[in-house]
Amino acid sequence: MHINWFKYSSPQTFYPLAGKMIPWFYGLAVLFALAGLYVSFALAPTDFQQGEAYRIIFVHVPAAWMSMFIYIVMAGWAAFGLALNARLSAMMAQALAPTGAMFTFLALVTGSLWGKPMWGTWWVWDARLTSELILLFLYLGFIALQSAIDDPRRSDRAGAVLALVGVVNVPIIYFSVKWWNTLHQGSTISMTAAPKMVTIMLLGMLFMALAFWMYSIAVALVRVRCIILERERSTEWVKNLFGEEK
Amino acid sequence: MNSVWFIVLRRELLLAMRRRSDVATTLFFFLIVSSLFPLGIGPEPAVLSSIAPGVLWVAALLANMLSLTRLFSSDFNDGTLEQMLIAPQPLIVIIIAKIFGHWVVCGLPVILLAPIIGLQYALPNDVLLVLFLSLLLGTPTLSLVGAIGAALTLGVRGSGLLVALLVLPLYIPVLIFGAGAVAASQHGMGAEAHLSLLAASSILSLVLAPIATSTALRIAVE
Amino acid sequence: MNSVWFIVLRRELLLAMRRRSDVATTLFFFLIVSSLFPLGIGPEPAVLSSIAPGVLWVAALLANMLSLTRLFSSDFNDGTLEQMLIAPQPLIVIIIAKIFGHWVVCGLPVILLAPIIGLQYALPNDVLLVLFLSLLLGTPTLSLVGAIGAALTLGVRGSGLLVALLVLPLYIPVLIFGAGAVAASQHGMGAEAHLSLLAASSILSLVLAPIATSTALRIAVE
Amino acid sequence: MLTANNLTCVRGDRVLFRNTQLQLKNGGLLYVLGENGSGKSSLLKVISGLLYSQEGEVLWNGKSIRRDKEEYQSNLVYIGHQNGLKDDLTALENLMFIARLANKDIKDGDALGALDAIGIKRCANLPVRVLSQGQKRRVALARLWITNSRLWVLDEPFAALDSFSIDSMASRIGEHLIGGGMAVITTHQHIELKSQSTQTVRLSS
Amino acid sequence: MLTANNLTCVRGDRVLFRNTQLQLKNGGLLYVLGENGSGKSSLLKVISGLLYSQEGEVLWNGKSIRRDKEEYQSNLVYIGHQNGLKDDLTALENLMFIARLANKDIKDGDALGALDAIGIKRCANLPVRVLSQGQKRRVALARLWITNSRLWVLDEPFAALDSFSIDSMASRIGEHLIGGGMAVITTHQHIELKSQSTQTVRLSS
Ligand code: HEM
Ligand SMILES: Nc1ncnc2c1ncn2[C@@H]1O[C@H](COP(=O)(O)OP(=O)(O)OP(=O)(O)O)[C@@H](O)[C@H]1O
Ligand SMILES: Nc1ncnc2c1ncn2[C@@H]1O[C@H](COP(=O)(O)OP(=O)(O)OP(=O)(O)O)[C@@H](O)[C@H]1O
Ligand SMILES: [Mg+2]
Ligand SMILES: [Mg+2]
Repeated sequence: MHINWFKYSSPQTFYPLAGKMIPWFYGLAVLFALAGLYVSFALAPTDFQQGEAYRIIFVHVPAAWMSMFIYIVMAGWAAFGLALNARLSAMMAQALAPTGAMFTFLALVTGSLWGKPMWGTWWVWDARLTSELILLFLYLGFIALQSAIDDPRRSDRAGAVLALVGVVNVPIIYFSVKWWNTLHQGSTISMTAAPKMVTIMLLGMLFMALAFWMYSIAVALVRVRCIILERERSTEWVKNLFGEEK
Repeated sequence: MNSVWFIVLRRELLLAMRRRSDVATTLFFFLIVSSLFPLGIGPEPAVLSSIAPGVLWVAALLANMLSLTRLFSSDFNDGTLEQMLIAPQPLIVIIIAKIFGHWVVCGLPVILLAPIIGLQYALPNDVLLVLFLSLLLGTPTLSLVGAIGAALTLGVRGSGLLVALLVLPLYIPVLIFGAGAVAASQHGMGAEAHLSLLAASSILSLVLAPIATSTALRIAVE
Repeated sequence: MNSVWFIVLRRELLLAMRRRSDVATTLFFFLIVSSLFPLGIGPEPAVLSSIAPGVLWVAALLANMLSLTRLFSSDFNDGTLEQMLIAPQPLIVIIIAKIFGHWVVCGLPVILLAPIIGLQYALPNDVLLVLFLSLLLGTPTLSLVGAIGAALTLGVRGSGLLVALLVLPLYIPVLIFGAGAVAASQHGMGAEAHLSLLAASSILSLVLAPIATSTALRIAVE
Repeated sequence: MLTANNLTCVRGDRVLFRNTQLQLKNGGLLYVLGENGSGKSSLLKVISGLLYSQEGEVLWNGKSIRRDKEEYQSNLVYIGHQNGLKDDLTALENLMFIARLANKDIKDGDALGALDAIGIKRCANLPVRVLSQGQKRRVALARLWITNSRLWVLDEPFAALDSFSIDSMASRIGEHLIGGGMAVITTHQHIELKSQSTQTVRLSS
Repeated sequence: MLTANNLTCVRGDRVLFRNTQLQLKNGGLLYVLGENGSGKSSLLKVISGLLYSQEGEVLWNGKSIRRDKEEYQSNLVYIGHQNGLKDDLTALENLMFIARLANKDIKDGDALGALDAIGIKRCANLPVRVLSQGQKRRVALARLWITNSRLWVLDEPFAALDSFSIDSMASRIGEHLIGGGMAVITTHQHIELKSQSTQTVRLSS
């Protein structure tokens, strides 16, 4: 995402550019994933407490990181779109949301899968878990709102307002949930069950995070291309495009 | 007779498809409401599982009730209801089809999701089964009775206090038996008595509610 | 400026008087949700009073949210909203007046009723006072934030539940601090920290929410 | 044959009409005229059985319409001020539903033909929500092209229509009347309709 | 003076109008004509600042209406297809509210006068819910008797009205134009209006 968006901010010029970039990002994603998998399954040692189950961390933690990171990026695009009336950035926000929701869901599922052997339960109302769940709701609200409005301009702008309100609220939620937990209860099970981070594990998670990141970009670009086609279907250049391909 | 049933049902489902977000939203609403309680009450699993029956049932009831308010209002506002009243088809059948469509779209998903949320409250499997059954047997009553309320609120304005007084208390027995069934099985007692009461009330309301609803609708249009 | 505030507020209150049932329904809803739990959970005072803060706060929050969905929708459907948008008056002031009117009609009665219901849960007097204060300071945030959701979903299919999906996650901090305040005073700790956080969030949302709402309304009408 | 005896309708404190007599034979057209608020729509609703009249009865072939509902209602088309369309369904879907509700088993093709006749075939697959005022009205009126009901009760069928659609509506009503149908119509516009016999009821407020 | 340059409005896939130019001087009347669905209502909404136009701008005395909102909006009356009335309030209460919202500080007496002028003083204290179609429309239009805004934007003001009210509306609009006001009007009926200068924009679909 380090492209000069201003230059390519017209959907028409961006469409072919995105088409060219997609394979590269997919390629990078595969490379990083291979490296990450190698590190995490071959190099990283078996944990003496948790056995092999702990390896889920290599999916869980990067997914959790991405879930939060993508929300901020998405809100950024949305704000940009609302303020400058830039169509393409609104489309980017729309394209990112499903991926963000997917990673949030992945973090929740892997966490629960991990929680069963570790804590003996699928779910506890812990601060981190709770705020991740709320993040999922925020994503779903955004997606539901956008899909409920047909008019693209309106759905972009309404989605942007919601994303901005949500982004103001995310830190508030995060801290309130933390305080809530520490304020009223004795100890439930906490994250101390996690193993000490040896460097090799950090490396593995890093590679996986990079892989997820590249994958997110690639998928977002694919999706934004679809959105562009759908929205601009009545314009000349889209008609030409399909005229040529046939 | 059969065919108008299908036509109306088909239309309800078509409308639901067009606004898919409605269906999804019922589910998420249920999910969110049932996650609000732990946030308000605190995360201790023992407390949570003791309130789980009440919480899940209230959440299901709310999800059902919220979506019910729109059961007739859009048909009323755009004039479709008038057309239904003067159609050469039995009104009762049309009404039952509408209620059934609503239940399929808004009730069923909640019933299917509830056990999964029950997991969050650390309910054991047999209790989850009872939860599922109690919702399956209880929600039809909610939809049917709610339809009366929805029809009454169409016409009666101002004096709608009466409506609230009439309909909301009718929900209470369902809640008590429903939550009671789950709580009973939680405490290792049989839930059959509760469940059969729920079933009985569903059957009773299937017989009576559509008649009351159709009368209320005629009044509303006049 | 002041005067349009009063004009809009007066109209909101007048409308509420005309449809008293709306107000009554909110109250009944609150009553039923909060009195179901003692029925569903059993009469043990220790359990009841431990869940009281959460239950009462969740009930208040849901009651508030349910009534919010109608905040703008009737103005939107009959064209009054268009007139408000092109009135030579600051839209923000109109919006604040509407929200305030809504709070007076739907929020205030719940706030006043809550301590009475708290008695059922065997809460002592000082805790009841904190409950009252926490609701008084917290519900304005709910109304203000809820207005954004109501405005965003105007004219959107299935808006009732969608608004819940959008708004409930945003309500969570208020719920946590509100229920937290009551719980803290129950455990003999000071509730000031929580209460001042609630007040701060009300002020913050008083500043930000009307702006977001007015943007959302303009988007809705376009 | 539609007859009505001594119809009296009171709303609130006002008597809208009193002792109104109607008799409509095959091929007959009945204009209901009057100022705004004089009770035209109310009379049409009474005739359709939607509104209760304090006194008097409406008879279809000599039988009270409250008694022999199904027989009457399968011979009736009523189109009121409201269009009775669902915003989220397309024009075609709306028309199909309304026709099927009236017990007509029609095909997509017939419905498209009806939409074509009133000039909105192009909008057949648009959700009604995005249509203009007049286009919505036309969708509601399109059912007159696929019905074989004998009695048409139309409340201001010409309002909001442009001149092209007014013409096609007028000729469709004429066709129906020539074919022996009956129609009860209110309007504030002066539109020529061909019929075997035309009566006028004038309500005053 | 109202001017508009190169207005273009796209809804869904359809271009409703493209490069429309308008210029309306004091005392001028602009008819917007066209078939159902040709975009008349959309154009009126763009002029009122309710709808966004893909291209072009509307100017009031040379200043964009999006820039100098308050000045423009205090000179504007817009009455669309929807009446903007609350069913549960009385006709009088509705009229008072709408007038006050437009910053006019009127008395009950003035409002009653306006209702009288359009012939529904009798319904002043009835809730709007029980009024007939045409009576509701009249309540919405009554505000034209108590406004001193310069620009009136009226979407089918004559639809659903009876001939008496059409006459009073027409003479009121004439008065406004003679007094130097401006009006933008759509209609499907042919009503004579007196004005210093009349223009017509014809939209085609
Ligand atoms: C549904 C359940 C779970 C959810 C929603 C969840 C969520 C999260 C989130 C959001 C993070 C990123 C936090 C950050 O980097 O600041 C995270 C990190 C982590 N999670 Fe989970 N988690 C869940 C279950 C678990 C379980 C069961 C374990 C292990 C017993 C676990 C171990 C970890 C570890 C070790 C990290 C990285 C710690 C760090 O970077 O500070 N998680 N989780
Ligand atoms: N989302 C959309 N997709 C396709 N078409 C749309 C959409 N929104 C509006 N339209 C079209 O735009 C036009 C809107 O017309 P408008 O309401 O301005 O018509 P009008 O000239 O006022 O007609 P009438 O005389 O019937 O009031 C209609 O033809 C409608 O079908
Ligand atoms: N509850 C009530 N109290 C008093 N008057 C009522 C009540 N309900 C209806 N009315 C009056 O009954 C009349 C109903 O008129 P109706 O709708 O039949 O008129 P209409 O002739 O169709 O008029 P339009 O030409 O405007 O459509 C109105 O004058 C209305 O004020
Ligand atoms: Mg009428
Ligand atoms: Mg129009």
